[in-house]
Amino acid sequence: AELTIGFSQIGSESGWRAAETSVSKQEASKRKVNLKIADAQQKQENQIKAIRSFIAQNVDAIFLAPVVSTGWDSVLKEAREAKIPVVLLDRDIDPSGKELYLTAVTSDSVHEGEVAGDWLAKTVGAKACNIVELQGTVGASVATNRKKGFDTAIAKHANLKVVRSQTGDFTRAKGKEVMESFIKAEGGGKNICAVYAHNDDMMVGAIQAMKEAGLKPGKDILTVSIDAVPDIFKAMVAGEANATVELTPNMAGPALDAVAAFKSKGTVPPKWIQTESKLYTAADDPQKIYDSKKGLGY
Amino acid sequence: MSASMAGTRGSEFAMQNGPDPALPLLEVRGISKSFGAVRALQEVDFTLRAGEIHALLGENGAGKSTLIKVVTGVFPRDAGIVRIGGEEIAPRSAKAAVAAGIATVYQEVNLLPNLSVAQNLFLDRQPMRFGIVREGEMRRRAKALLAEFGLDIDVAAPLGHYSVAIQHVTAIARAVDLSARVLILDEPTASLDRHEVEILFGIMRQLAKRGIGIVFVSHFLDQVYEISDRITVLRNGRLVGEREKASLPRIELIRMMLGRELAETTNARAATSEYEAREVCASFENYGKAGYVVPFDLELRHGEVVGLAGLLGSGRTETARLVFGAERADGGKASVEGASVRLQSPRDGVRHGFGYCPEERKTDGIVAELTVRENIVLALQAKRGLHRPLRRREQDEIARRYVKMLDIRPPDPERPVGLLSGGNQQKVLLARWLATSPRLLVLDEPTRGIDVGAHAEIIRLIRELCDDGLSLLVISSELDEIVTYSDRVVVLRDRAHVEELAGEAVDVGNILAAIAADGAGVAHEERA
Amino acid sequence: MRGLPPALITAIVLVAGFAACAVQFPNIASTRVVGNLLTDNAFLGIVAAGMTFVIISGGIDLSVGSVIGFTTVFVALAIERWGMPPLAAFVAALALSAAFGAAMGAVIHVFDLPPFIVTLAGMFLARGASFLLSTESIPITAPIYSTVSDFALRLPGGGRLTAIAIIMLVIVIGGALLLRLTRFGANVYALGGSRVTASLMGVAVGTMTVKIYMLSSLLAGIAGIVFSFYTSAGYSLSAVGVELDTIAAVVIGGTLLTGGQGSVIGTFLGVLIQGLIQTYINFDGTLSSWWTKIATGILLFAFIALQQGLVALARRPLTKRAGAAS
Amino acid sequence: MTALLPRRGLAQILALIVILAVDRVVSPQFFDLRLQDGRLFGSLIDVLNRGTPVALLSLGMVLVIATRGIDLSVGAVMAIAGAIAASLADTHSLAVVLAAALGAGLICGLWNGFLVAVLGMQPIVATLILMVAGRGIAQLITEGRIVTFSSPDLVWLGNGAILGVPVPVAIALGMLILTGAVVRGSALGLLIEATGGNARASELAGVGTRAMILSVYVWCGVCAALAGVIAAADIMGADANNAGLWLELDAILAVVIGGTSLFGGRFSLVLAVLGALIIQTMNTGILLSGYPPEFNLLVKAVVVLTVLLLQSPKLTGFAGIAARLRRTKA
Ligand SMILES: Nc1ncnc2c1ncn2[C@@H]1O[C@H](COP(=O)(O)OP(=O)(O)OP(=O)(O)O)[C@@H](O)[C@H]1O
Ligand SMILES: Nc1ncnc2c1ncn2[C@@H]1O[C@H](COP(=O)(O)OP(=O)(O)OP(=O)(O)O)[C@@H](O)[C@H]1O
Ligand SMILES: [Mg+2]
Ligand SMILES: [Mg+2]
Repeated sequence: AELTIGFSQIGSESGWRAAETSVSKQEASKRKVNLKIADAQQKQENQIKAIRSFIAQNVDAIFLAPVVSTGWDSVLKEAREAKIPVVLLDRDIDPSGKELYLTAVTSDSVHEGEVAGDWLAKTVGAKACNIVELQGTVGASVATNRKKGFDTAIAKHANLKVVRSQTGDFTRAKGKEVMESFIKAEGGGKNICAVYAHNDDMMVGAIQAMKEAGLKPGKDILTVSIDAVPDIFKAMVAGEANATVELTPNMAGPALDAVAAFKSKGTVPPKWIQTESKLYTAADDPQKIYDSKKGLGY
Repeated sequence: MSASMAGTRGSEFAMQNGPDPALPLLEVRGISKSFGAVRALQEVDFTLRAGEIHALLGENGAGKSTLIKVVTGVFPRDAGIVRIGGEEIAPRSAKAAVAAGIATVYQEVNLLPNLSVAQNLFLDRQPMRFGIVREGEMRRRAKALLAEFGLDIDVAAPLGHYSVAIQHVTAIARAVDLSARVLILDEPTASLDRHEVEILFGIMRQLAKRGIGIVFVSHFLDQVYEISDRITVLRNGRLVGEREKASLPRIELIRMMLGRELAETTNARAATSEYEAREVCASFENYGKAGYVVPFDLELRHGEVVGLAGLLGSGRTETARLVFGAERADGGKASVEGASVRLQSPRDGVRHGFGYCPEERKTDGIVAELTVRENIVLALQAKRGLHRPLRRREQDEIARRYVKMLDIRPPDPERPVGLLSGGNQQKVLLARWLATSPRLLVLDEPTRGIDVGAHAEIIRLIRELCDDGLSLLVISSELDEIVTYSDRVVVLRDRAHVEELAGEAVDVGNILAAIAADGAGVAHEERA
Repeated sequence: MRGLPPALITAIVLVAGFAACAVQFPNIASTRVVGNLLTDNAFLGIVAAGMTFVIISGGIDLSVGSVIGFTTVFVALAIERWGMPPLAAFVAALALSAAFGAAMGAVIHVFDLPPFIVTLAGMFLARGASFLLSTESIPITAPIYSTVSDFALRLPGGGRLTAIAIIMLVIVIGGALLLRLTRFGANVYALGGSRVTASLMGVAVGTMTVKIYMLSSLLAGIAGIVFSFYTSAGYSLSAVGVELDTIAAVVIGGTLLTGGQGSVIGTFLGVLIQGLIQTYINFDGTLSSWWTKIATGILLFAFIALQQGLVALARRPLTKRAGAAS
Repeated sequence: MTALLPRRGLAQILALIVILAVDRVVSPQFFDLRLQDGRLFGSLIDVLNRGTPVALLSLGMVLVIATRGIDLSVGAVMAIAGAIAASLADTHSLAVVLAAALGAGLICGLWNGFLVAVLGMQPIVATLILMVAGRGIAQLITEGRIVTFSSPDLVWLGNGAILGVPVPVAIALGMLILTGAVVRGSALGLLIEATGGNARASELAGVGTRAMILSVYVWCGVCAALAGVIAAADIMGADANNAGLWLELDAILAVVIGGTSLFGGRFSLVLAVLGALIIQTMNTGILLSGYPPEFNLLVKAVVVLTVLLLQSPKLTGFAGIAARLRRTKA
C-alpha cells in the first residue's frame, strides 16, 4: 500500500528551509509517498501538537525537523507506543532520546563551522587576520553550533581572531545592518580581514554593506558562510564571495529510503545518516552550481 | 490657634456626651488648591455641625466640587487643615476618607456601569464568608437598601442598563449606607425628578436626626431652601460667607453667589395666533421606532420653543435622538423646510442644520482632552467637511466670541474642556452648536448642573435664539423652566406622545395633569 | 449582553466548529484528540487565565511569553546545573516571576505608564535575562519530570488526560472562582470599569494593579513550569509570540480588551478554539507554510465574525422584549 | 499646529541627546561623516537610514493610535508590499511597481479599517488576523523564497542618494511633511483627535467617525507598504519570511515614546518619528558597542523604561520619585 508520512517541518524562516520543504515534496512524490506536511511556524509546541495529531491519524511514519534539540521525549514515547517510526531530519535531538527514533538524517553543524574555519585559516595563511562574525538567531542551536565549530577551528591559529560578533538573525536585512556597524566600528572596514556568517543570507546582506562602504568584498575582505544557497554562488560569480559550506536540502530522500526499507524488509538503518558538509569556493564553477540549484525552491 | 483648641475640646466633649449639634463635626480651615495657574480654592473655611444639613453653594466653577475632593483626599491640598470630630485628618484617598467617617457622592462619579447594581452598592465591603462573597445576601441587602429609596429593580443587572436617575440614586444609597458621620452630596438631585427628590430629602432628614452632618450641593435654590439649615457660599474659589438659612433672603443669597444682581427674566411667550403663522422648520409624521418610541407627529416652527415634558424614562431623550438623526426611525416621514429628508445619522442631522446637546455631557458631549476652542468648533468643522478647515485665526475668533457670549469660565479657550466645571462644560456644548448657526436646536436638559446666574442666561439665550428665527426643542425636568420658555409643550408618557399644550394652556398644572393621567384616567374619560 | 453571556456564545462557536471539523475528519471526534487538545494547550490555558484578569482590569500583559521562556531556563538550570531539588526550583521560579509581575504593576501604577509599553519592556527584559542565563537548550533529567510527563488518566477511547492538563483545568476553575466569587474578583471588574471611579469608590487601585500583574506573571511562571514538563527542557526561545496567542484566546473568549467584562471560562473556550484551528490544519496536512498562515487567519476571522454575529443576534431580541414591555 | 511643532517634545529630545552621547562614548567615530560614492556615509546616516522603515510605520501607526486603535499587521503588510515590488521589479516600470505595492497596502488598510470601523471588531484582534494571514500572503507571492531583482530604479530607491542624503531618508522626510500637511492642513487632525478622544460625542457632533477610522487604517497600510518597498529595495530582494518581522512592536513603541497615548486623542507626528529615531539610535549604539548579542534585549528594555519614566507625568526629576515613594509607602 501507499505510505503516508507526516512531516513536522519547522517553518519557512529562510530560503533554505523553503527549499528543504519543496525538495522533500519532490522526493516523496518520486517515491509515490503521501507526505503530510505540518508547518510549525518556528514553535516547538506546534511541532509537538503536529506529532500528536499525526499519531491520532495513525500515519506510517513521522519525519521531524526539530526546532530545538530538547523536549521530545514524551511525545516521541507516545509515537513509540503507537508503533510509528520517527525519523529526524536536518537536526539532531538530545542524546537521552536516542532509542526514541529510527534514524537521524542530519548534517553536523559544529562540523560545518569547522569546515568554514579551516578554509579561512588555510586561505589566510600566517597573516594576522581580524574576523567579524554574523551570528544566527540568539539561542538557535544551529547558531550556537556553527559558532562553536568555527571557534574550535580558528583556535589552533593564533593569527586569527574574532574581533566582533553580533546576531544578524539569519536575515539579509539584519546582516546588512550589522555589517554596516562593524565597518564603522572597525575603522571603515580597514581593520577587517574576513567575515564569517552563520548563513548565506546574512552574507548577501553583508556583501551589500561592504560595497556601499566602498570596500571590495571577496578581495578587501574575505567571506565565508554556510548553506550554499543559489544567491551566494551568484556573488561568487561576481567575485564578491569566497566560500560557502553546503547544507543539503535533500534530507528527505535518504529518510524516505530508510523508512521504505524498514517498512518492507524490516531493515534497521544506522542511527545517524550524516549528510556531507561540502565546501564550495570560486574555483568550483559557481555559475554551474547556481544554475543547478536555482530551481529547487530556495 | 484658638480654633484648634476649641476643636480638641469639642472632641473630648463629644466623646463623653455624644454628639452636640452646636459643635463642629467637620472643620475645614484655610484650604487652598491650585491647578497650575488656576487658583481653584483660596483659604477657604467651612464648618459642618453634627445633625445639620448644610448647603454649599456657588456659581459654576466656584470651587465646590474641588473643595469636596480636597477634603476627601482625592486631590492633594496645597494648604489648610481638615478636622473631623476635632481630630485632624489627612486622607490620601477616597478609601481613607471613608475610614475617617466621610461618605461622599461626587458630582461626576457615577458608579461602575459594568458591575451589577448590588456590586456597586457593596463594592469593597461585600458580605463575606470564608473569603467568598455571599452573592445572595448581598443582593438581598441591596434590594432592601434600594427599597428605602422607593426603587424596586433587578439588582443583579449591570448598573449601566439603568437610567441616569437610577444610577444616581444607587450612588446616594451607597454613600448613605456607609453609615459615616459626614455625608457629602455633590449635586445629587441634578438628574432626579420631584418624586425621587422627595424620597431623598426624607432620608436626609432622618440621617440628620441621627446626628449625621450632611453637605448638600445644588443649583436648585428651591431645594436648598426646602432642606438646608445653613448655607455656605463660595465665589471664585473664595469663601463669601456662612449664614443661617432663615436669615438669608433669596435675593441676598443670589447676590452673594453672583456678586451682582440677577437680571429679571421675562416670559416672552408668543401668542398662539402669532406662532401659528410662522413657517414650519421641520416636521415629522408618524415618526417612530419599534421598541424605542411610539410613532408621533411633531411640527417645529421657526422662532418657537417646543418643550418636551414627562417623567424619567418617558421617552423624551429617545424623541430627541430620533428628531436629530442620532437614531434611525423605522417608519414615518421627516421633512425640513417642506422638503422630505432622510435622517440616518447625526451627520444627516447636522447637514440639515440641526444641532443636539445630549443629556449625558461626559460620555456623549465633550471630548475631554481637547481644548475649549476645539470642542466649540468641532460640529462646525464637521459640517464644513475635511477639505475646508477653519483656519486657526477663525477658530480663535469663534472660540473667543462664544466664551464671551456665554461667559465660559475660566475664559481660556486653550484649556482642555475636561478641566472645566460641569456647568461650564455645558456652555461649551451649547457654543458648539450655536457656532454652526443651526435652524433647529435640540437641547436635552440644557440647564442641568447650571448655576442660577447661568441658568437665567441660558433661558434668556433660548428666547433670543428663538427671536432670531431658530427653532428649539427642549427637554427639561424643571416644569417651571419649561413653562417659562416654551411656546408649546409636548407631554410624553410610556414612550408615547400623549398631549400637546399650546399658548395659554402651557402651565405647570396642565402638564402635571397630562403626566399623571394614567390608564384609570383614560378609562374614566371613555366612560364619560 | 444580558441575553446570552459571551462565554456561552464562545461555547456555541466551539461546538459548531468542532462538529464541522469532525465531519471532515472523523478522527477528530475522539477522546484522544480532545485529550491532546487539553494537554497541548495546557500552558496556554494557564497564562490565558492570568491574562483574563489583566485584560478585564483594563490592562494588558505582553511579557507572559518571555516569562514562560525565562522560567523554563531558570528551572532547568536550577535543577540540572545548580543542583536544586525540583520543588525548591519551582518555588524560586514562581517567586521570581511573581516579583517580576509585581514590579511591572508597581511601575504601571506609580508612574502612570501604559501597561502595553511597560509589559513590552518587561517582555524584552525577561527574554534578555533568559538569554543571559543560557542560550542553549538544557534537557531536564530529574525523575519527577518523567513521572509527571508519564502520568495520565486513561480516557475511554484511547485518550489521555495528562498531569499538565489536570493542572490547567484546576487553575482555570480556580481562576474562574477567584474572579466570580471573591472581593478581589469584583475589584478587578471595577478597575476595568474605570480606574478613577473605582478609586473614588474606595478600591485600593495601586495594590490591585500590583496584585493583578503579579497574578498574571505568577500564572505565566506556572505555565513555564508546565511548559518545562511538556518539553522536559529549558530553552530561552520557548514560547516566543505566545502573548499574542493568549490575547487572541482571551478576546475570542468574549472578554473586552477595553476592560470591565469577560470570564475565565470564556477564555478557556477561546484557547480550545485556537487549539481546534491548529488541529484542523494539522489533520489537513496539505497546507504549505504560507497557506497554514492564511488558513489560520481566515479561521480566526471566521470564528470572531461568527461570534460577533451571535452577539448581535443575542442583543436583538432584547430590544424587542423592551418594546413589547412598554 | 501643536502636533507639527512639538511643544511637549522636551523629554524626547533630551532622551535622543543622551542616547547619542552614549553612542559617542561606545563608538568614538559615531559622528564622523564622509561622502562615499556621492552618498553621505557614517553612523549617523545609518541611524537615519535604518530608522526609516520604523519611522514610516510610526507615521501611519500614530494616526491609528490617535483614534484609539492599534495596527499589528504593519509588519505583514511590509512583507506583502516588498514581495509584490520584488516580483514585478524586473519586468515593470518603477511607477507600476510602486502603484502595485502601495495599492496592496491600501487594500490591506481597507480590510483592517472595514473590520474595525464597520464590523466593530476590537482593533488588536482585527489586525491580528492580517498579521497572521498577511505574512502567509507574502510568502505565497514569493513561495517562501527570497525573490531578488536587479532593476536599477528600485535599487536606487533603497540605496541611492539625493544631494548626499540617502533616498529612503528623503522619502521618510517627504512622507512626514506630506502627512503633516494633509492632517494639519485639513480638518483631519482635529477630527481624528476628536474621534479618538470620544467617539460617541464626536459622532453626535456630526463627525463621520467611521470614515475617520477607515482612513487612518488605509493610510497606515500605505505607509507600511512604502516601508516594505524600501526594505526590499535596501537588500535588493524580498524576504517575505523576515521583512518587517516584529516591527509593529517597534512602531507602537515609537509612537508611545513620542508621547501619544494608547487611549487615543492627541497625537504628534514629529514626535512619533523622533521616537523611531530614538529606538534606532539605541539599536545602532548596541551594534557598535561590541557587547555580545545576549545583552541586546536587556539594554533595550532598560533604555525604553528610562525614556518612558522620563516622560511620566508623575515624575519631574528626582524629587518626583522621592515624593511618589513616600506616598505609596503611606
Ligand atoms: N482636575 C482639574 N484640573 C485643573 N483645573 C480644575 C480641575 N478640576 C477643577 N478645576 C478648575 O477648578 C475650578 C473649580 O471647579 P469646581 O469643579 O470645583 O467647580 P464647581 O463649583 O463644582 O462648579 P459646578 O457647579 O459647575 O460643578 C474651575 O475653574 C475648574 O476649571
Ligand atoms: N428599562 C430600561 N432598560 C435599559 N435602559 C433603560 C431603561 N429605561 C430607560 N433606559 C435608558 O435610560 C436612559 C434614560 O431614559 P429615557 O431617555 O427613556 O428617559 P427620558 O424621558 O429621556 O428622561 P431623562 O432624560 O430624565 O432621563 C436612556 O438612555 C434609556 O435608554
Ligand atoms: Mg461641581
Ligand atoms: Mg433623557
